[in-house]
Amino acid sequence: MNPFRTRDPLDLRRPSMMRTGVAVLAAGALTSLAACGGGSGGGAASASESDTVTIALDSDAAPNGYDPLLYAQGQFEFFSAMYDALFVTAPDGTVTPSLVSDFSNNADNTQTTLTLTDGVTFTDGKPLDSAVVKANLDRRSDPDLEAYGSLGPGQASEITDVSAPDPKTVVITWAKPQTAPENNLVDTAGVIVGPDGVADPTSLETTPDGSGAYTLNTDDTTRASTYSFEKSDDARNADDWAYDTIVFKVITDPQARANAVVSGQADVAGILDPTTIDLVESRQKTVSQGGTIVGFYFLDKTGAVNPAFGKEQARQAIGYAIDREKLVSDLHEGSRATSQFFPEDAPGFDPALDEQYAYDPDKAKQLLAEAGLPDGFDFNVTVLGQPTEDQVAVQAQLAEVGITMNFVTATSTDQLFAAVQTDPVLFNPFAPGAQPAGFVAGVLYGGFLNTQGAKEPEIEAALGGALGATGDAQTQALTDLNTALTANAWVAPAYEDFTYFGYNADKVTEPSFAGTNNYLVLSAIQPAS
Amino acid sequence: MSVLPLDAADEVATEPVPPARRRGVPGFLRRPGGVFGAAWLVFIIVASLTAPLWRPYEVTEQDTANRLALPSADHWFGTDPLGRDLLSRIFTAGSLPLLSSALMLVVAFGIGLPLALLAAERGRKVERVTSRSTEVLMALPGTILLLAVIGVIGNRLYPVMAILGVLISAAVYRVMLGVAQSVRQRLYIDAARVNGLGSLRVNLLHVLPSMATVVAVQAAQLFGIGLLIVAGLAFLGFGPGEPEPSWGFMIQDASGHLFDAPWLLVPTGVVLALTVVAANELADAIAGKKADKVPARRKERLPVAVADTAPADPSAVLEVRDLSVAVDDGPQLVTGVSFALRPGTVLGLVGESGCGKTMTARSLMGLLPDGVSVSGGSIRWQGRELVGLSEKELTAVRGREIAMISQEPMVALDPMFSIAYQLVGPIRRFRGVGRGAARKIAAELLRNVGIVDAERVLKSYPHQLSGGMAQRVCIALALTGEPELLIADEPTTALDVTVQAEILSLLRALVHDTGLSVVIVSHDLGVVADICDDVAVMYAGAVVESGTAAAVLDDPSHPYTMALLGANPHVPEGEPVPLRLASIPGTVPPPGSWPTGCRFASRCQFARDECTAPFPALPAHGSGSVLCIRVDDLASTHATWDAEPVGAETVADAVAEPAPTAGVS
Amino acid sequence: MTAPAGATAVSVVPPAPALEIRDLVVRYGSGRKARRTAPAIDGVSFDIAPGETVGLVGESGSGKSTIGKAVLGLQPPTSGTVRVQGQDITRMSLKQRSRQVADLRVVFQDPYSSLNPARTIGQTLVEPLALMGIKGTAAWEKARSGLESVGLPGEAVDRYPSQFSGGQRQRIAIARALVCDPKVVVLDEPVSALDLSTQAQVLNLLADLRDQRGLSFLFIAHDLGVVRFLSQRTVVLYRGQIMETGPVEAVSQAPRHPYTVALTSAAPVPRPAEQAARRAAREALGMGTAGAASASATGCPFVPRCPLATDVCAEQRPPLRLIDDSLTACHHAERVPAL
Amino acid sequence: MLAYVAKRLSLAVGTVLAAVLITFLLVHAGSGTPGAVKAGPGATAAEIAAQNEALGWNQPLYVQFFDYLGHLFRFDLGTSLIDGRSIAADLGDRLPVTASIALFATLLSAVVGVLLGVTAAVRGGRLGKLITTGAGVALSLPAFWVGVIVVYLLAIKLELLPATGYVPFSSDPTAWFNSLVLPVLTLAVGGAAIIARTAAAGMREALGQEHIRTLRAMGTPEWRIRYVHALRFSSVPVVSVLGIQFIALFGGSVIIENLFALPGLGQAGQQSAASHDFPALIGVVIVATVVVVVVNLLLDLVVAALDPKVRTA
Repeated sequence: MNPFRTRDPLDLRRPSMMRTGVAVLAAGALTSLAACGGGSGGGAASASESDTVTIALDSDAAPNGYDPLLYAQGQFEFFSAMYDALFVTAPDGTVTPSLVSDFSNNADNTQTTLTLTDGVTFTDGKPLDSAVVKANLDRRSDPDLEAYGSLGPGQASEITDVSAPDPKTVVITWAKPQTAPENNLVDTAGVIVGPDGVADPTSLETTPDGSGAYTLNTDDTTRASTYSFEKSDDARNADDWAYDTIVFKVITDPQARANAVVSGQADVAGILDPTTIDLVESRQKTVSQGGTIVGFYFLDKTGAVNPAFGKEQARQAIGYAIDREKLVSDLHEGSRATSQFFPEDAPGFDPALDEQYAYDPDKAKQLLAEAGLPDGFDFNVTVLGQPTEDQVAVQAQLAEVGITMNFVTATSTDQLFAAVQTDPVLFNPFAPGAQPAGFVAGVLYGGFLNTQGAKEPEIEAALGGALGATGDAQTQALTDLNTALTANAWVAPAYEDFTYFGYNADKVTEPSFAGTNNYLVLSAIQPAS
Repeated sequence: MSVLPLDAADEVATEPVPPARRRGVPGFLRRPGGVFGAAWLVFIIVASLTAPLWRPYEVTEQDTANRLALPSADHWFGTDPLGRDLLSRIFTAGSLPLLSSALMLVVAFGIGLPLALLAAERGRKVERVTSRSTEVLMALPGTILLLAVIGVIGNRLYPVMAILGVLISAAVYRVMLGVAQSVRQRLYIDAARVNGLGSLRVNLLHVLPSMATVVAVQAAQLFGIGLLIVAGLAFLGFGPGEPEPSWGFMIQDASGHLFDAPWLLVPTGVVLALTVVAANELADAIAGKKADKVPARRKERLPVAVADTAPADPSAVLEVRDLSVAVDDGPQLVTGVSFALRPGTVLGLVGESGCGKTMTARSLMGLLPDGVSVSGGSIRWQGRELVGLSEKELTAVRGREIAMISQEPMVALDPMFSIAYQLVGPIRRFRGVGRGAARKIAAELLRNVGIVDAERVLKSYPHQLSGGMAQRVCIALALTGEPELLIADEPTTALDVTVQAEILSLLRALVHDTGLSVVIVSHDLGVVADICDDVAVMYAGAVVESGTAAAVLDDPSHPYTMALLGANPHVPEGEPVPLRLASIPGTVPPPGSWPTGCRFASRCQFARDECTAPFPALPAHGSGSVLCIRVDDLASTHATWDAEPVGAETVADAVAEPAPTAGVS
Repeated sequence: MTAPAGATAVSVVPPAPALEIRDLVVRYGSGRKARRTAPAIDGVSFDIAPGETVGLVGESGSGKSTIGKAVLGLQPPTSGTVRVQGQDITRMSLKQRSRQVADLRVVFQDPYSSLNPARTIGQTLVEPLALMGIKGTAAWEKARSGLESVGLPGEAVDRYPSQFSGGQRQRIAIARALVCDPKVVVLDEPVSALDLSTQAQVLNLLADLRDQRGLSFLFIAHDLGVVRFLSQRTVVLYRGQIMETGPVEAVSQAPRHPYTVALTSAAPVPRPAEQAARRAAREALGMGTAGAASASATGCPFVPRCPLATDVCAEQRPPLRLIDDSLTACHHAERVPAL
Repeated sequence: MLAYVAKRLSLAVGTVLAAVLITFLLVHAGSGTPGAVKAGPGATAAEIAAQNEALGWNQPLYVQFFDYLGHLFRFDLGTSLIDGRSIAADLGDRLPVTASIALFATLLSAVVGVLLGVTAAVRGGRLGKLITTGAGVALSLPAFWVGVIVVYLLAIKLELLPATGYVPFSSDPTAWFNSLVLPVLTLAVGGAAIIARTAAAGMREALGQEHIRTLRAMGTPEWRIRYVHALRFSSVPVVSVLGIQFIALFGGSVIIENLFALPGLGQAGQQSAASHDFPALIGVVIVATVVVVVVNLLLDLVVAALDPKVRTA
C-alpha cells in the first residue's frame, strides 16, 4: 500500500496519484534514455507460439482509462500492446523507430524531421498521417498528460513547434538543443493516439484508439483487475508479437502476486515484494534491475510545514541517523547501502559520498544541537494503510537520536495526496534511472518534490552544468550535483534497491527490461522453447 | 467477515436459569467448555490490559539481526520481521480488539435490547415499525459499508466499531425481540403489571433478568465475531498503525513470510482463534447446550431376564407381570406392576402425575425415553414376550399390532406434512396398497373417526386443525395398521370437556365395533368411570389397587383411591357440595426417595407403624388387587377419607421438604 | 372518582358490588381485520357482590380469560365499563390502579410461569407491598405472615420458586395476591394445572380465605364441578357471550340453556353407573360436534351445535331472560330437557 | 401466497431504497467531494467548485437524491469519477465473481454442514462430540488466516490448485472451477461449521419432538424418521442460517477477494471507498443490497415452501 514504491506506484486508482507520482518517475526514466544513442534494432519476431501470456502487475496500469499519454513511460509495458509509438526502447536500451520509417536531426539538434511509416491504421479505421502526429503533440501543454511531462512549456525538452509539411512528414522544433532529440519521443511520450481519440480524449477513458498489434477484449476485461488483449492478425506488425492473447492481471496483494507466478496463474509477475522473492525463486525464476533509490526525500526544505526541516543540520542529522548497513544486512540482503541519490551505474556516482555520510548517531545528535533542536523533533509521514517494514525500522533508528517519526494513516487517496502538501518528507523509493540529472531537474529540484520552490545555488549550478555540458564536464557536473544534493540534505537515501519480476521459465523466456529502465519490453516476451 | 449469531436464536433456551448463587459456582462454570472459555477470556483480558507491566520487551523494540526467529528462551513466541518480540506484541495488541469489541457489544445491545423490550411491550404497531427498520439495517452489506465509513470518517477503530455496533444492533434486536416476546408471555410479568409495577421496572426486574442467559450467550458470541471483524479490518490495513501491534496486521505481515517463516502465522493466529473459541465455548456453556449429552446411539436394549411363567389369565391378550422400569444406572420409576387386559376391553391406568403410569404405558411399546428401560418383569402380548425384543422386532409390532395416541394431539402430528401424507405412508406400509387406494382408505378412516369433511382435512396441515379434530386424526392414524391394542396416554387431557366426551364416545365405539383393546392412561377418575372396564390405580410407581372400574370406584379399598375420590368435586347427583374437599397432604415422593413399605404411608390418614414394612399385594375386587396391609381393618370399620375441616388449609402445616419437581409423569 | 355510581348512591339495600362489569366488549387487534371478525367478548355484564364468588365457565375460546384480563387491565376493553367497589377503572392504567384501587389482584393458572424463577418468594411478595408504600421490615413481616396464611412456613421467603411443588407455588401465588389485602381477586383457572389431591388443597384454601376475609372471587374455570364447589353464582360463556347465569346450584343442576346442558353433561363423574346414565342422556341430546361451523353473526352463537335450534335462533340473538332462578339467553329455554 | 410474495417484494424495494439513502447520506456526510476527486489534488478551489457544479453536487440533497433514483430506475448507476467507465457494466462483470464464490461456498457449507450436523445428532457419542467441538473451533478461525494456510498448503506446497485469480466460466469452465476451489474452501470452513451446529441442534430438537414419537409408535422405519421427518423439521432453521450465511459471505468477500486476487464486488467496494469514487461506491452498496434483498426474498419463499405454517398463514 505504498504509493510511491516504484515505477508504477498505484494501488489505487486516482488521477491525482498519476499526476504526481508517475510524473516523477516518467521524468526520471526519460532522462535516463538520453544517454542512449539512436539506431536500429527490431523487436523480437519469433511468434511461433500462438497462445496466451499472462502478466501480473502490482497495480492498475490504466486507472484513468486508455489514454496512454496520461501515464508515465513505464506504462508502455502495458500500452504497447494497443498503441504504437514513434520510437520505442529496445531490450538493449537503444531507441528504435517504430511509427517512423526514417528521421533526421538538424546540426544543432534543435529540429527533428520524421518520416512516418506507411500502412498504419488506427482502431478507429483512420490512417496515420502527419496531422494526427501533430494533433497528438499539440496536447503537450496539458499538464494532465504525464507522458509529455518534459515536452511541455518551460520543461527541459520543451517543443516550440510541430509542423506537418506533408502527410508523411513531421517537423518538430525544440526550444533548446537536445542531446538526442528522438529520445524525447520514445515509448509513451511517442505514442500516437488515433484521430478520433485525439479529437475527443474523454472517449479514451473507455475506448482505446491505437495502432498496436492488439485490441482490447472488453468482454474479458474487468477494469482495475483483468485486461485482455487480442492480436489482430491484420495489424501492421502482428508478426513481431508472439502471443495471440495478452492478459494483464492486477494483483495488489504482494503475496497473492507471488503466488500467482509460483502456482502458474501468471507467466510473468512484477514488481515482486522483496519478502516474496525467496518463494518465487524456489519454483520459478526472477529478473531484476537496480537503480531504485530508497530513502528520505525532503519536501519541506523551507520549514513551512515543520520548522525543523528548514534547517539543513536537522535534515543532515536524519541522514546520519540511518543505519544503512544494518538495514541492508538485516532486511534487504543483496541491496546496496547508499547515502547518495545517484545509482551505482549512473555517471556522477561517487563512492566517497557513502563514506562521508556513514551511520553516526553522535554526529546526528550534535547536528541537532547545532540546529537548536537538542531534544530532537517530531514529524509526520502519511501512509496508506500500514507503513512498510523499512519505514518502521527507520522510525526506530531515528528515535535513537531523538527524532520522532509519526505515521499518519490515510484511508483514502484524497488524504494521501493532501499529505504531499503537508508532510515534510517522503520515505519512498524513486527510480532516477541511469541518468539522474533529468529526474533532479524535473522532480527533485524543478518538480513535485520541490513544490515549495526551495532554492540552492549549489544544486542549481551543478544541474545547469549537467544538462548543458557534454563529456567530462558533464560527468564532473553530475558528480557535483550528486554531492550538492547530499551535502545540502535534499535527500537522505538509505539503499539502492532492485526491481524484481518473476517469470515462469517453462512458459516464457527471460523477460527483458527496457534498457536500464525498470519496466519490461512487452513485445520481447517470448514463449520458452 | 463473519456471521451474525442468529443461528443461536433457536438454540437458546429461553427458560431462565434459576440463580445458582447459593450453590457457589455459576452453572456454566460446571462445563469444561465454560471453564476453558471463562478462564481463557479472563486470562487474555488481564494479560492484554496489563501487558505494558510485564511484557519482556517493548513492542517497538527491534532486533533486526534476529528477525523471524523461532521460539527461544529469549522470545517465547519468536520474533517478527523486524525482530520484535511476538509475545509482547500479541498480548499488547490484545487490548484494542478486546475493548473495541466490547464497545461494539455495548452499542449493539444498547440499541437492540431496549428496542426489543419496547417492541415486545408495545405490541404489533411499534413492533412492525422497529422490525421493518432493522430489516433494512440487516440487508445492508456490512463490510462494504464499513469500508465506506472508514473512507468517510477515517481509520478510527472505536467509532468504526461503534457504527458496526449500530449495524449489528439490528440482529441483536431480532434475536432479543423473540426472547422478550416469549418472556412477556410469562404470567409473572402479568402478575407484576397487575401489581402496578411501571413499565421500566417490569422490564428491569422481570423481563431483563429472564433474558439474561440469552443476552449473555449472544454477547459472548458477538464478542467473538467482533474480534474477528477487528482483526479482519486490521488485516486490510485498517487497524492501529505500525509500529503499534494489531492481530490482524500481524497475520497479514506473517502471510508475507509464509514461505521463509511459516511459524510467524502460528502464535497470532492461535491466540486470536483461541480467544474467539473461548467466547463461543462460553456462550455454549451459558446456553447450557448439552453438546456432550448428545443422545447416545440408540442401543439395542439389553435382554432382561424374563421369568418364563405360564400366563395366569389365559383369556388375557396382554399380560403385564412384575414390570419394573428404571433410569439406567438410576432410580426405579415403576416397580412390580402387574395387570391383565382381556380382548375388547378398556383398562385404565390412573393416578397423579409422577406415579409412573405413562412410563408403564410406554414400556408396552418399548418407547421409553432415552436412558430409561425395562429393568425386570414381563410384558406378554398375545402369548409373545415383548420385553427383550430387539428394536427391529418391536418396530414390526408397533403400529401393526399395538398403536398409540398421545396427550397432545396438536404436536403429535408432523407439522411439516399434510394429513394425507401422514396417513397414506403408514397405510401403504401396513396394507400394501398403492397411493390412490391408500388415499381412499385414509378418507374412509377419517370418516370412521367422525370427521365429516374428510377430503378437506386430508389436505390440511396439523396447525389448521382444532385439538379435537387433531385427536381424531391421531386416532385414525393409529388405526391405519388395524392394531389390536391401542395405548391412549391421557388422550383427552388437553381437550375441552365437550370434546373429551366426543373422543371418549369415539373410542368406546371403536372398542365396541372392532374388538379393539385399549389401555388408557388418565388422571381423571371421571374418564375412567366413563370408558374403562378395568382400572389400575397407580401411586409412586406401583399399582396400589386394581379391579373392575365399577368395583374400584364405587367401593375403593385403598386409602389413596378413597382420597382421590374424596378430592373430586363432582358430587353425585342430588348430593350437596361439601364445604371442603378431601385432600392428601404433601406431594407424591419422587422416584428414588420412595419409603420402604407402603409408599403412601407418609400421607395416609390411616397409616400405622406396620405400614412401613414391606408387604405383598392382596387380592381384591375379584380378579384385582390392593396394596394395603390395613385393607381389612379399614373395610371392617367402614373407614372413609374425610374432608379436612374448614379453615385447616390456612394453618401453616409442615410444608413438606422442598419437593424436587423433576420426575416422571 | 370519589363518588360512587349514581344507581348505588341512592339505593339503601345493596352496597356497591365488589366488581361490576357492564356491556363489556373486547376486540383483538385493530383496523379493518378486527372489525370483520367477531369480538372476543361481546356485551357481557355481571356483578360480584362482596364476599361472593362468581364462576366463569366455558370452553377454550369462550372468552373467559379475556374477561379476566379486561378486568385486570391487561387487555383494554373496546367498550363497556369495569367498576371495582363502584370505582370505574376501565380506562385506568395499571399503575394508577395499584395506587388508587389496591383492591384487585390475580392468581393465574400456571404456577410455574406465574412466579419469576429468578426472584425469591420474599422478593415476589414484597414487590406489590413496596408499591403500596409498605417497605422494609414491615413488608417482609407481612410477606412471612402472608405465606403462613396460605399454609407455608414463613422462612420460605428466602427460597426460590424452583424449590416448591406446583401446589405450593400456587399457594405462593395466592399469598402474593392476598398480601395487599384486596377485595376482589381474579382466579384465572387457579387449579386446572394441579393434580387432583393438590387441587383439593388449593380449593379448600381458597374457600377458607374467602370465608375468613370476605373476599370476592371472579373464578375462571372450565370445570363445572370445581366451579360448583367454590362459587355461589355461575356465568356460562360461549363465544364471548353469556349463555346463562344464575345461582350455581340452579345452573349446574337444572340448566336452562342447551349449551350449559352440553357442558354439564359432558363432564364425567367418577361413578361408573352414574356416568353411564349421564353418558346415555348426553348422547340422547344429539349435541353437535364442538367447533363445527362458525356461528352466524346475528343469531345465537350456539346454533350450529344446538339440537333445539330453529330459524329464529339463527336470525335473532336471544336476550337474557329470567327463567326460574337463572338468566338464560335461549329462545327455547323452556324446551331444554332436564338433566 | 401471492399476497405474501407481493408484501415481501414491496418490503424488498423499500429496503433497497433505504440502503440507497443511507449510502447517499454517508457519502454526503464525508468531507470529500466528487469535484475534488475529478479535478485532482493540485486543483484550485475554483476548479473543484466548477467540477462539483457540473456534477450537480451543489444542488440540494433531495434534488440529487431523486435525480439519482431516476437514473437508478433506468438501471443507470452512472459513471466512475476516476475513469469514466460505466459502473453498471463494471459491477456486472464483478457480480458473478463474488456471487459464484458466495453461492458455492454456501452450497458446500450446506452439504458438508448438514452431513456433519445430522451425523452428530444421530450418531451422538464420541463422533458427535468430535464434530460439535470441531465445528466450534472451525467457526472461530478467521477466514483470512484459513485462506493463507489453504493457499500455502494446497497451492504452494502441493501445487494442486491455482492460488489466485478468477477465470470466467465462458472462457474456460475447468479453469473457472479450479479458480473457485480455494476461495470457496476457505469460506466454507467456517460456514460448514455454523451449518453443522445448526443442523445438529435442529436434528436433536426434531428427534425429541412428540410427533417423532408418534412415528416411532407407528413402527416407521428409523431412516424415514430421521431423513424424512426430522430432517424436514430441522430444515427451516438450517435454510435460514444458510441464507444468512450467503449474505455474510457475500458482504464479507473483501478480504477473500484481496487474498485470492479476485475481481469481485468487495474489491470494487474497497477501491471506490478508498478513492472516494462516490458513484461507484453507491453502486457497489446498491448491488450488494439488491443481492441481499433478493436472497432474503428467495429464502422467505423457500421457508414458505418448506414450512406449511408459513405457507398457509
